[in-house]
Amino acid sequence: MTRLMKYFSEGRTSGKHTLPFVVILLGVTILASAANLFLPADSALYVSTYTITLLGKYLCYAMLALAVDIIWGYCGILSLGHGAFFALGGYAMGMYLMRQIGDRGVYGNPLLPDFMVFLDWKELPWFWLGMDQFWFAMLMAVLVPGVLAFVFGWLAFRSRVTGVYLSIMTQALTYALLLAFFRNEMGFGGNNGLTDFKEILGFNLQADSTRVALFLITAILLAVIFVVSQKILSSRLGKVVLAIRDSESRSRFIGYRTDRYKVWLFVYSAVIAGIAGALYVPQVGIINPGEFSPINSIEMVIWVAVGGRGTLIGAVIGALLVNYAKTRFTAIMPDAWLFALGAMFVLVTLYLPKGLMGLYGQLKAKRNTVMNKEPQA
Amino acid sequence: MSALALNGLESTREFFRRDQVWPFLAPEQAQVNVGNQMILYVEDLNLSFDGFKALNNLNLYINDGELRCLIGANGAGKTTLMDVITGKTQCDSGTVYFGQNHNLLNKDEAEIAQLGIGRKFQKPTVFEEQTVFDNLELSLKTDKRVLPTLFSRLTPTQIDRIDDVLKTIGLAKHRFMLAGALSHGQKQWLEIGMLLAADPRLLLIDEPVAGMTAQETERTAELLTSLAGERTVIVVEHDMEFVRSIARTVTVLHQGSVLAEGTMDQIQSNKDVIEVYLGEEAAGEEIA
Amino acid sequence: MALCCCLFGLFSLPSFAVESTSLDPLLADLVDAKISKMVPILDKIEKASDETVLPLFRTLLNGDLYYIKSTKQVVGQFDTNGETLYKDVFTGQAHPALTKRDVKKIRVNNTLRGYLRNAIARIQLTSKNSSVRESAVRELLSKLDDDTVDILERLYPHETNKKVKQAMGLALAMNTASQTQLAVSNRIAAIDTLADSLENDVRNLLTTLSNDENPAIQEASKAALDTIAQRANRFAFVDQLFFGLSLGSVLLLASIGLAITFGVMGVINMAHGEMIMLGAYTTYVVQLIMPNYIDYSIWVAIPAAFLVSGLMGVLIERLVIRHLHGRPLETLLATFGISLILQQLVRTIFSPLNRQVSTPSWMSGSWEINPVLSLTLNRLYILAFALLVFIALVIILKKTSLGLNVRAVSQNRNMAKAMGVKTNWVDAMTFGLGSGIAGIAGVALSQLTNVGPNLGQAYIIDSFMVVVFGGVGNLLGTLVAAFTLGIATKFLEPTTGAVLAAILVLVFIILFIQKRPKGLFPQKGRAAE
Amino acid sequence: MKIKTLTSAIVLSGATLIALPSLAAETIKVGVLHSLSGTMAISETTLKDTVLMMVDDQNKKGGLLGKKLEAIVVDPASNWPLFAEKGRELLTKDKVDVIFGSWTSVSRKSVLPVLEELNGLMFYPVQYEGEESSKNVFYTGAAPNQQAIPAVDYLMNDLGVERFVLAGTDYVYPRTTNKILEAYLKAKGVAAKDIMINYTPFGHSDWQSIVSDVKKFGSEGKKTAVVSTINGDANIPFYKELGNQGISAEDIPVVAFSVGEEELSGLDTKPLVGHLAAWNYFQSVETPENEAFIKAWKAYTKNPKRVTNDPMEATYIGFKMWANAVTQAGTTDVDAVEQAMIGQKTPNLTGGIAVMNKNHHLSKPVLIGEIQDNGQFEVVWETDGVVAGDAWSDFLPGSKDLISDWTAPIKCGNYNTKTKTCSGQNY
Repeated sequence: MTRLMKYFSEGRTSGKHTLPFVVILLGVTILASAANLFLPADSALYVSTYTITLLGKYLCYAMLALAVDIIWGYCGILSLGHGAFFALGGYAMGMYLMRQIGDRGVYGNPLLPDFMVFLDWKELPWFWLGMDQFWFAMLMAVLVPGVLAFVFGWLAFRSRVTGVYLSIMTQALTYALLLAFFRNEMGFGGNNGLTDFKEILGFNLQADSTRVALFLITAILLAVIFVVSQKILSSRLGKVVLAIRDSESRSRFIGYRTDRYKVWLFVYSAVIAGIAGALYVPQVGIINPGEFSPINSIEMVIWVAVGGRGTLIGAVIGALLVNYAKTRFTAIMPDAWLFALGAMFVLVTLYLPKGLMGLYGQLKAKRNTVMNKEPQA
Repeated sequence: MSALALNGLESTREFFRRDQVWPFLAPEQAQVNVGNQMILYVEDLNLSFDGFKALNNLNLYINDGELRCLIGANGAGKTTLMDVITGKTQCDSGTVYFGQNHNLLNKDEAEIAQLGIGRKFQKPTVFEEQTVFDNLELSLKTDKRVLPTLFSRLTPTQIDRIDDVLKTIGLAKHRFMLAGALSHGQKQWLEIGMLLAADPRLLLIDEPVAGMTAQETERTAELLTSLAGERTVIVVEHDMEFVRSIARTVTVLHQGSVLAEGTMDQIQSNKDVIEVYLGEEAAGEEIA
Repeated sequence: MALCCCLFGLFSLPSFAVESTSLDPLLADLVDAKISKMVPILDKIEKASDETVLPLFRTLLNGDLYYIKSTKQVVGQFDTNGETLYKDVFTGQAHPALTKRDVKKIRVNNTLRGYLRNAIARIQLTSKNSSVRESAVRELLSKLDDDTVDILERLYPHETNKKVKQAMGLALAMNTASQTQLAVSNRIAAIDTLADSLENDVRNLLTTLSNDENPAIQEASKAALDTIAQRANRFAFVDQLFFGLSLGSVLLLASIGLAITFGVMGVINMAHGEMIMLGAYTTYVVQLIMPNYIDYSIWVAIPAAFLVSGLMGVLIERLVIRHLHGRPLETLLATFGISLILQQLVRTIFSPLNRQVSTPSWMSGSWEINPVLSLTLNRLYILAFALLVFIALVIILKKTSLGLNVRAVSQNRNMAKAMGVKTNWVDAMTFGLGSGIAGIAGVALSQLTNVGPNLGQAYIIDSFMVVVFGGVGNLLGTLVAAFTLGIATKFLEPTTGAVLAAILVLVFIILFIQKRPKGLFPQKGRAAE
Repeated sequence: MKIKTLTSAIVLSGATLIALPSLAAETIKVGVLHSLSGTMAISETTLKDTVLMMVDDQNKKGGLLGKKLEAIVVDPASNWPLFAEKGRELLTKDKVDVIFGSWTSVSRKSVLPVLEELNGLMFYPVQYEGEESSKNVFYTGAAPNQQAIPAVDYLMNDLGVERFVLAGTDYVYPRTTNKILEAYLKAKGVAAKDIMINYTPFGHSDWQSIVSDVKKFGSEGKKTAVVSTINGDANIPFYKELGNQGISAEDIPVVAFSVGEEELSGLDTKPLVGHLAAWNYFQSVETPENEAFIKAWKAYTKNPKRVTNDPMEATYIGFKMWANAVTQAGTTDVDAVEQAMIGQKTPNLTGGIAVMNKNHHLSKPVLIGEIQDNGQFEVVWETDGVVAGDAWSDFLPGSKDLISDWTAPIKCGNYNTKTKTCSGQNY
């Protein structure tokens, strides 16, 4: 029994998933990519570019789910505003891609993006400067979400805003950004956002090879982030984080500055979200304020809940399954998919508080106990 | 106008005082200065929750290495006092010094804990989702800033330390059990163990034997008495038997201030104590 | 309207014979005329008669004037509870035989309507009802052509009613002021009298006069304008304040239910918005059931909505929330799922299109305090209503046994249980109450905004902001927060624009919560932790 | 063990995706890309039904090229990136021959790159801001010069309006339209101080202060009108506020570009009688085609109260033209159909003939209607003859030199007549 109990304490078991996960993830992606590039379109095993981009999108969501899980599942901070960090990362990438269009926009203006031309703006707003440099844009993609997360977290955690209040505040944060980015004066293309991208680092975004490359990069980065996060969370810092989740005051009384731990974890998570956003945009081909909408942020939480929070693998699986289900539902029964989605949320929270991984754990537990019993009998 | 000038002058003087260096230049004194045997100074402490005076001009001095028992009826301010000492709640007025050089009132829980003040709560609070071992590992006396924690590894000495703590609290064979799965008494022990692992100068222990069996209680008594000497221990307890068994000095709190102080016998013979605290017991005896 | 047409019909009975004969040819022309050619004809008609043509003009103005295809005879169409019937506009005598097939509408457009309104006003100058006369005069201020002025000058001496006389005086003063051939002194005198009127037309006249070639006139009118401007500004401020209060009342209604479910029970009810939506749809259904009694429909809708949303609330509590006790963050997820389901439900039942909820006559229009300040009735009522609901709720919580139980459970569930409070029952009731009030809010909102599946989404975030800002578990806090935010938004809007105002308010709340993590009115003592 | 479950989890999801779509060559596939859930469902479900009705209708007539038509409906759920994804799904998995879809500009912009990459064909049935012309899209809704400009002309000439309030929701359509109108009005000699521009967020519901501002602005002597590009949901509270603050159509007429019969069916129009809307179609227009269409629609939806509106007519015309073009080209091949489309003629439901021009925009009549108390419009003014849709506005500095011409030799959506260049084509 003791062995079992020990076995299921988080932070130890989830470590066991790392290797198989990485292997499968990279295996599947490489196979899929190869199938897309080297097989003829009529072959039975051919993977259409549609599927590739779809999978690419899912992986971005998986990364995002990871980010949410790290702070919610491990540190008990329920952020309803992670969509904001995701979108900010996305916008950074979007601005870069926008600048790459150069004079190939419909108005042929070498400097200004089309939406600025027909709202007849005269020169580029300052925050668009430098965005034509890939490295700079990518720096922004992680820096902007990171800094925002730091400022917000620093304020919130130091003044000990916790639980529901924090969740609502994060929601307010993303909602405010949503409204802000809708404004055309902001210079982010308003409701239309940024779209009609042409190429990235000189590679044509519409070429299959580019898509596959993006897809692979996403997969690899996901694997890397997964491993790193796993390492962090199974270090002593990971234990402190769990401690904070389970009893923050206790952790303070044994001498941990919990607010600092929370801030840095929040920043880390936000940065991951930013990266996910940056990878997401070139693959779906558009970024617009819709990504900031609070509903999206709630959905992310749901992915994690479904997969099983407190286990990284759970977050990833949750994201993949829910989004896959969504795609299928919208195709099969468009009118009813909200029912299904809604029902899923309710049932999971009611009957699978630890998500699918939790269920899997219970089943395993049962089997083992059964096994343990039999010899005695 | 001139007044202003004077003020300005005053403040500058204040700022350039000869007899002391600027606070930001002063060296960080990690060592607790226990020059005259005193480790804790609590002076005219006041605190009120909307109207109700939880602490009322409370004065308390604890010698280095002594074992002190705090008793008092519910609402006498025992727990509140501990809250103030450990930085959980801010007091309205008064001073709390740890040694002669650490003003606890301008520090937060974490800092206070790092100074070497350990606290055990009324109802045991341990990290239920983690193993007994992890619980102890977390409470070890180490550098507790973020990055060091991230890269820290368990050193053999630390492991040994954890092991003998495990022995002292008799949970050696449960080391890989989830803390949540322990019995109530065992949790109490684990929490004490967590204090030990941090080897503090001062332990504040709130009702250690609540919900313990007789022999568990006994062992707790032994443990606490053994601790005293190298460490300072303050125990809050309702169980008079237990108090009598460990106490050297007892302080009686009543309505937020010290009512009496002395050995158990002195206390029991003390008039007003009998009135306010043992009052009903005495009455009970008479009736019996 | 129909009714008053008939009234005038009655008035005109004695002189009727004469009139209609002289009018008939004109009416015939009217029927044949193209819309652009109608004004002169109407002019003739007006000249050729007196008050008796009012019903004709009124019916035409409302677009209720038809003519019988066969006989070219004009008739008015009246809706008397439900069924339409056609009457002679003068005699009010009905033509039961006529159906939609037999008649054709006489079209009107904006220009025509504008003309008719003035014509009616001119005629009404001689009306028997003083208030009618007054409004007639005010109506005419904008179009002071010579013959109007003549009429006024004729009537002015004989006018007995004080207010009407004042209005006429104003009109004449405007006339004198604008007459360049008159002596400057008279004109200035006139201008000075104008200074204490707030009528737009007066202000416009003065603005034109303020660059009159005569410097004296310029001076006078500038001075007059200033005095007017000062008063106008004061009223403008009141106006804005009212807007703020009104927005606040909406926020209050939307969030007060949440203040209970969230504040008292600690349940983050993401489906709260949908409770509001259900209330709005209930209003719609009620109006479907009683189409001829729209004016009373609201009074039926309020309890109905309370029941519908309340029961739904109880249902949700029993089925879902009960099982998530003490896991507030998970209630959030579950209720979010529920909100999705409810939305899709109404989409499938009522279609995704917005539903028409008509405003009772007594709620539409506005209360004209003076030409620059008028408060819209529906918002006034909603403001009052919001406060009533609030008070009622406070009473329920403070005075009733339910309230006692609720407070007991919210402060110490186990103790309450031990004391024999049926916590399950209390939870259900509390949640029902909160949801029911959300439903009532829905009734109010259905009068302001569109009733569609997304109605709830629009308010959920604001509601949470209000509750958190006010301090969870504190109704007074919610009240203060709602009005603070409402007024703040409305005073920001003119300078920043609607969008930026919203953003600034949000940012403010975020920062405020950093300062006061427990909101405006936090719960104190150990119980709060 | 663990590995197995994991594999199954991922592979399973992968596999079902990879499973090849059945290529049924027997039918001609018509993709429908309209949101059935989310905020835009309100407007778009109607258009979905319209397309389905047209497909039924066509099949009753024996389909096209001897094949039946098969409608394939997906739900982009008012989520803009999803439009691109679903568009790709329709084109690559379902291999549809044509797509009818999109309502908002952003959804069109989102799916556009996909259409151009995979050389699909889409019909876009909603009035929009112009400033676009893609080889793969046919725009059957009104361009600004087919709606806004005639409306303003009507206001100035027939109603003698001298001051204008340009009120809109803050997104690209109102922004562009108002830019165009501003330029146009100034060109017509309207002073800057007589133009008031105001933007509000989506679904704005508290119109008190804005309406009262309009009231003030209108009370300064000169005849004033509001030109409203307020988007769907926000309209109802806006009109309710107008009614309550007693702004009647005679004092300050409001002419709207996105308020049709459908929007009005959501509110009580008694207080709004006389306010205006500019469209290419009104349900109230009495022509045999229109009556037939309305009859068919009510029959199809089994709801005698259902109303028709302009985007429906646009869909109708688009579908008819596509059908003709396919028969004419004898194939559904996109390039062939695209060329065959140009010059297609179809009778409007409001009389007259709609023509598809070289710039993929239609020539249509422009009608202005007054709101009636029965939720319908009554036509008070219409252009004599049809107006040719203009892809690139002549009143925007950026686009005045651009033209669109998809016939040889130019074959360009944004041909700059000054520099004689065609920039940024994706093919």
